[in-house]
Amino acid sequence: MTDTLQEHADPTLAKGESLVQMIDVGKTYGAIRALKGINLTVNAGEVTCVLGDNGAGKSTLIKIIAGLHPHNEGQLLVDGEPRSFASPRESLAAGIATVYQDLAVVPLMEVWRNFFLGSEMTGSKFPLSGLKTKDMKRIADEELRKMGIVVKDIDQPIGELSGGQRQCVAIARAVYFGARVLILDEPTAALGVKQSGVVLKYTAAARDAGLGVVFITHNPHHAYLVGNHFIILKLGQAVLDKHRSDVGLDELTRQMAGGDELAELSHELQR
Amino acid sequence: MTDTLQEHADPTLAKGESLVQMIDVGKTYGAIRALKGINLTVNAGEVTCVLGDNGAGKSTLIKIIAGLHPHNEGQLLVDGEPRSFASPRESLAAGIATVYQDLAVVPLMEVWRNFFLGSEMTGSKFPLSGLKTKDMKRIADEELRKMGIVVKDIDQPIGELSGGQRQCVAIARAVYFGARVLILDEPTAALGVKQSGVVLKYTAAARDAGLGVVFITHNPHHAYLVGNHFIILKLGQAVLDKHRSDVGLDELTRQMAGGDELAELSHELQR
Amino acid sequence: FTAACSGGGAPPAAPEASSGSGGGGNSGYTFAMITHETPGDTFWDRIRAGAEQAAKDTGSKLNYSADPDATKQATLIDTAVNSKVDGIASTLVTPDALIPSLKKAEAAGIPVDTFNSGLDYYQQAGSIAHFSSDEKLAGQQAGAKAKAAGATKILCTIQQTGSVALEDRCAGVKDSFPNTENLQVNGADDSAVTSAIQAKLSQDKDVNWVITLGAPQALDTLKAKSAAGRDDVKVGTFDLNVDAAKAVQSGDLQFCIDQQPYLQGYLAITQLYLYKKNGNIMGGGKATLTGPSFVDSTNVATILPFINQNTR
Amino acid sequence: MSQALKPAPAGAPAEASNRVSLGLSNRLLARPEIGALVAAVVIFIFFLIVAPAFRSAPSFFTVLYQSSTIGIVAVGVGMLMIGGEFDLSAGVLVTAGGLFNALFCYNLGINLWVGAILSLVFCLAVGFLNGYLVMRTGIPSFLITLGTFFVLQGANLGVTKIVTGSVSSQNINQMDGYASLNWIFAHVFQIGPVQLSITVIWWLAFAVLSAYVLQRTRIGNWIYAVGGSAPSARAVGVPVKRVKIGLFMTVAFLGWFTGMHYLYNFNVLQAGNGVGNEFLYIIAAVVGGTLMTGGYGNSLGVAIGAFIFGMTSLCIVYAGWDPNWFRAFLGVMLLLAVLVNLYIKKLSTIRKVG
Amino acid sequence: MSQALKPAPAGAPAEASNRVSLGLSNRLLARPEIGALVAAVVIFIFFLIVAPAFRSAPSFFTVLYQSSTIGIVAVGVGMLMIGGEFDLSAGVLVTAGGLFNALFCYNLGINLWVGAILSLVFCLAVGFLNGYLVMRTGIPSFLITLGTFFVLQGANLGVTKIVTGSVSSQNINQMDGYASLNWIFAHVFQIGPVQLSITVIWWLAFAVLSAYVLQRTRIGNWIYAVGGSAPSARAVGVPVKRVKIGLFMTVAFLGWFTGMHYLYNFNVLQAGNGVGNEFLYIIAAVVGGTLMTGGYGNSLGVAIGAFIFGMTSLCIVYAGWDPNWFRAFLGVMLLLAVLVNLYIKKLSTIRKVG
Ligand SMILES: Nc1ncnc2c1ncn2[C@@H]1O[C@H](COP(=O)(O)OP(=O)(O)OP(=O)(O)O)[C@@H](O)[C@H]1O
Ligand SMILES: Nc1ncnc2c1ncn2[C@@H]1O[C@H](COP(=O)(O)OP(=O)(O)OP(=O)(O)O)[C@@H](O)[C@H]1O
Ligand SMILES: [Mg+2]
Ligand SMILES: [Mg+2]
Repeated sequence: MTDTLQEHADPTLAKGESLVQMIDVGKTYGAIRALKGINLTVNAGEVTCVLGDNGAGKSTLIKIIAGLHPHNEGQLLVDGEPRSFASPRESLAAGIATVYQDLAVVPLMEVWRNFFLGSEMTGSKFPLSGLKTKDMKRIADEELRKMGIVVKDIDQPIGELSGGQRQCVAIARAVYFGARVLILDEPTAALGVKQSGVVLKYTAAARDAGLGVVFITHNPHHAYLVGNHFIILKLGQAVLDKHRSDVGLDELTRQMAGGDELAELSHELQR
Repeated sequence: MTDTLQEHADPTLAKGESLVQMIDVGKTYGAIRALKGINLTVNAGEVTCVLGDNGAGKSTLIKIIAGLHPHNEGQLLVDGEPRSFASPRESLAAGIATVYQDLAVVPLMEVWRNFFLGSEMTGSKFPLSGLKTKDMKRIADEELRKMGIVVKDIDQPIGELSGGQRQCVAIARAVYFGARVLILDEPTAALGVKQSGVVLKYTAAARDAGLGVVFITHNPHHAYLVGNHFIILKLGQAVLDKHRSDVGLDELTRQMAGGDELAELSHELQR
Repeated sequence: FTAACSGGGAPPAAPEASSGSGGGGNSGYTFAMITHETPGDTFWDRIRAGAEQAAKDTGSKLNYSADPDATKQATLIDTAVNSKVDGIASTLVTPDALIPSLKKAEAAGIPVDTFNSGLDYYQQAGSIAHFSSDEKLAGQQAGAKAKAAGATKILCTIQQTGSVALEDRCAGVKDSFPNTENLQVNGADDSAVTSAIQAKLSQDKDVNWVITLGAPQALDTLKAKSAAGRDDVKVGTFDLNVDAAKAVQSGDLQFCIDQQPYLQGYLAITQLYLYKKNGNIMGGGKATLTGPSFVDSTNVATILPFINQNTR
Repeated sequence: MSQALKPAPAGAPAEASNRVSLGLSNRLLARPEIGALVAAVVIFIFFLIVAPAFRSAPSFFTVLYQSSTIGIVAVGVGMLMIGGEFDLSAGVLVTAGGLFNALFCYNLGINLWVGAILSLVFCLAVGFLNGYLVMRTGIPSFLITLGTFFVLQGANLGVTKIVTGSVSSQNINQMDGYASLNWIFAHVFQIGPVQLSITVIWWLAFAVLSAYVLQRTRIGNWIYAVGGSAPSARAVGVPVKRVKIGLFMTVAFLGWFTGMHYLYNFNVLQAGNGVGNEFLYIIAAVVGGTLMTGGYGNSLGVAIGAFIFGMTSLCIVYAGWDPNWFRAFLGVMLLLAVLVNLYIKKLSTIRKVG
Repeated sequence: MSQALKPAPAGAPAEASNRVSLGLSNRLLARPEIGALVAAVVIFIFFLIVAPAFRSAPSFFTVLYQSSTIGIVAVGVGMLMIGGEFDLSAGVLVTAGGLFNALFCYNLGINLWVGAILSLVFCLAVGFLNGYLVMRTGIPSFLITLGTFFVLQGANLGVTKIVTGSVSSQNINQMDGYASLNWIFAHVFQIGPVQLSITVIWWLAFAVLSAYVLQRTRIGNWIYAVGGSAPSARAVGVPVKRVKIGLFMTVAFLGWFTGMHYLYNFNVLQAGNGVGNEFLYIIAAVVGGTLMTGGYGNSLGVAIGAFIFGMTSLCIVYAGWDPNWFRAFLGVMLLLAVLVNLYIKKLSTIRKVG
């Protein structure tokens, strides 16, 4: 897996360079405000964790970077230039690969076709040149196995996989195609312990390969394991924005839970 | 919240009585085997945790109890009688409420309509009698607030909510309508720390109100906080089936991770 | 069900459609008739009734098929050729499209005659005989008749878009009475026809004559004109049916133009039979005209019984 | 244990700062039928300007009548589309229902009421069959009802031919029960200079009833749910099959009703009638804001959609435009109506909060 | 860091015990076109039995010809439906394309090739417009193309009427360029007793090409994706708009092609032709196993669907059945074909593993 990342990482990446920067970004959906005044920097070789309650605006934030929705306030700098992606295709072209919370798979299509969708391997540039079907199947199967997922038939429609299996396909795809920035929206939500571990390792490997990573999670343990920088959102605004060195796991957990803690809960539930 | 549960719980429930029992149940999807030889008992006042890797068959298991898919091997006993639910409606009628992994909401419909879908409050039994719209809105809003979720507008289509907010709606609905058995398929997957805590408390409250609970999760901590009984599935078969008294958190975690552990991982990732 | 019906409407059991077992016995011939009928039209129904009676009378078998789309009608002719029938009777509404297929029939040694439309082209199509009325001529006569009855402006309704035959009729009306306007109506919906004509009559007060191209539309027009409060409007129509004939009798309708579709169908098949059997040819090298003839208050009484039988 | 818990660790938080309460105008704009209403007003004013003949009460009532003949079935078709299905057989079912009544009673000499009721049973059976086949086989309703469309179209013609020897039914206006049935299905109220057809009243009544059912009853909730996401609806216990079959039967009922109108208004029916109307119903529903993919829409919108269609098709005549271009005008009007509809819907969502 | 990791904590696990490798027969059965193929064979045998006139090579080739006139456009419509959209304007666009060429060249006395190419440009522009409007406004394609359908239908009639004074184009078979165009679009090969129309060859060629594109190229992948889930496809970088507009233009191209065939085969065109054919294309696609909701289907299936339709419609004539019942037979055949299709698809999934 790490070799995959190293192979595909953009060789021009220099650790610490700013890949994506948000300046005072805001976003409204019609009459509903989802984000306001967000400042965020994604540096090469660092993991930026975005944390926060349900509905805080985390997914909205990354959808702006991924090009799914344009922002309507503030500035988005990619590689130092102001951009407003009109479509995810442009964002992908800038080396940004994303795992969406709702996964963005086409249920009726085969697993391997989903894996390569939008970035198919073809014989030549000619639009009607044949797909390298065999290679694509092999690679998709390999990458999934690296995550500990063996699908029963790589030709199966992805809609027939379990929730977690689908999530793994989406993650493996992003890891495979992410060249500069990797965005993961609650990647471990549906995953088992083993697969979660793999994803965390991937995240670390991506960081070590020099990619900038945005990692969204509800699990402060997971976040603290891999994160360099933590941002907590609340009702669309950043309420905490600290480097790893300035914040401990306990404080992070407390901030995320809004004062409560799992330990306290466990005490309450004790029988 | 707990009052909601107590109010709606079936008063005839006697702690320890067996509500749902599976005997040697198996299930195939066309050519794909998802479950084989499963034995499981859900007792009143107990939480049965179903754990396991992605694709292990957990969701399939609960879909059988929920009446979404019929099983094709073995026996399902509900309140001691052999049943094979033809539709979720029958299962609901037997007092079984379910939170599905894919949530089962209708994106275009308002939040409150989704909350009450299938169990609407009407003035009378007459099929064309008016809905108690005001009451339904109020109750839906109240129940969501109890979970710490304030939707911006209870008349909003549920498709516009964030992933976690939608999950909360589904959970609140099941808790509100579950009279005898409550089934939760990865309820905390998309939830923040606070909301997760609430869901765990709900689970405990349901147990204490005498309901039988089936709880699916990938988080052994969550499972151990509330569970009385643990079943680990692997490739469609049960590989562990123990009472809380016979298994510790450590063993549970080890079994789920297949030997690895988060602690070990954290060691690896240490910088 | 016999005559013992209560109620008002039930007719006495219809007389066996004119003297069943005709002369022919069983000639063993199979003839194909191919038209551009739009399904469910009374006019075509009568052509077919005539053809079927002729087949019965001559002891032959009739394969009837139809499609309003010229290209598909051509293919239907091909299927008749493939089926090796003994003769083909076809309408010739779009000569350019149909002649090649009819030529194929000729080449395969299958005699062809034509009817209803294509008066100027039947020889070119290799047809041995032709039975029709001249649509344009009929239109001209209708226009003239309306003019004589005091028309100041005529509305000509077309119930099907893009039909060459129907357009010809209205074009004929316009030839003899230039102040004529066409109106497209949806022939498959009587209420739409009624409303559209009602709208037209209230919009254009100059119109005092309506000529419809089908009998059902004429009856709709009667409804429309009373709804529009335009009792001054007079109505004439192409083609006939029972209710239209009754309306002529009661004076609500001024005339129906009849081209005797039953006769066209009957003659087309009989011609094929006689040609196969005896080499007979009708018309002496010219088309045989079956109309136009006018059904109005003067002659409706004599014709009505035949209409009731669906034979005129 | 409920006592052991702290009172409100996760209890009701304060009102979220960005919680929005929409103003009345915004709420209005968000309703599905508003777009159609605005489109209708725009087109109405347009035709008032270009078609002088339209500026009279009788003309308006003619338009209403025309709209009602489409609108009654469209109400059902709209509900069916909200429920996520199509019915292409609705147009010919209208004719089949009328023919059944006419042929049956005329040829057996039976009171028309008997035929009308048997015809209703027949139509409901066809609707049930449509729904049952769709639900049982999982084949899209487009295809199943295309099949019934063909079969009914053929049967209308074939049966009528066999029974009457011609392609239209006999005139039934002398038969028992005609007067009362005519009053119910085809009465015309003369109000001063204008003629109000009873079908207009029926049309509005059905639209209002359907709007009530959709918005205010449990069944309405289920209809939106099965259209919006049938698997989810099933998962929470909505009887999806029964709801959908019921919708097909509703369409069939309204088809029968319209068939009765045609029969008792014109006294005869041509066997080939009704073909093509199935699309007018769908157009009315969609112009009225119903989503083609199900789960969204509204009966009042559908009624307005039928009105837009009726108005456009007649006002082209009132305006005296060249009939050869009739279809082209209709197409442009249709597109315009849909675009206005869309624009209004956009308006309702782009207003920002501070 | 990659060295620091243990070799394979999460590496490739052993083959899952319940991993299934499907047998050849199962893989075959799972293909979308197999159901249609079986249905075609069943109907073929049925008609061989009941329609003696069908048992000859010339009859078979007439059926092929009839199928090809539907089938060429149906290939495009099938691809469009896989891409999740409809085109109701395809039927009249065929006529519009032919009319454009005929009227333009005849009345200006220009070489037919010029008109043919301009007509192609015109058709592609209509296709582009359809696609652009659908993508730009978000209005369902059903509605947009219904609008263009009406507009084209009206324009066909209106323009022809203005230019020629009648409702059909003039005969063009004496004009420059006729011979070569006739060969390309309407040549008939005489092979012994049978006549093979060149359109049959074109039809099969287009079907095979389209099957290749769909299954084996990047564009094909994108077509399935935009039909299966457009938002997901967009999210992973598929240019959804371009793909869909391209599909509309493909349909327009094939419509133009068929229009050329009609023109050069029959030398004249009626302005009212083509109405209703849009549904035949859709029927062919759906009978051939294409999913109405997009994302699933196959061109070979569509070709077979067209063949089923062509065979059924002509064999009813070969069998000499009463044409009054024609539609009813067609409906029953359609339902049968779809049911067989469904049954086969079920077969492919119910086999159990041990
Ligand atoms: N509708 C279906 N058709 C075919 N196969 C299916 C279907 N649903 C599930 N499966 C297969 O059945 C197996 C079990 O799936 P299931 O959803 O029960 O897993 P799970 O334990 O819930 O996994 P997860 O933790 O990822 O949700 C998987 O291999 C999956 O691919
Ligand atoms: N398409 C949309 N239309 C309207 N409102 C939306 C839309 N998408 C999101 N929202 C709203 O924006 C807010 C932020 O949503 P977002 O999905 O970014 O939350 P999140 O932080 O990702 O939550 P979660 O942890 O539950 O996934 C929510 O209140 C949600 O209701
Ligand atoms: Mg989110
Ligand atoms: Mg699951």
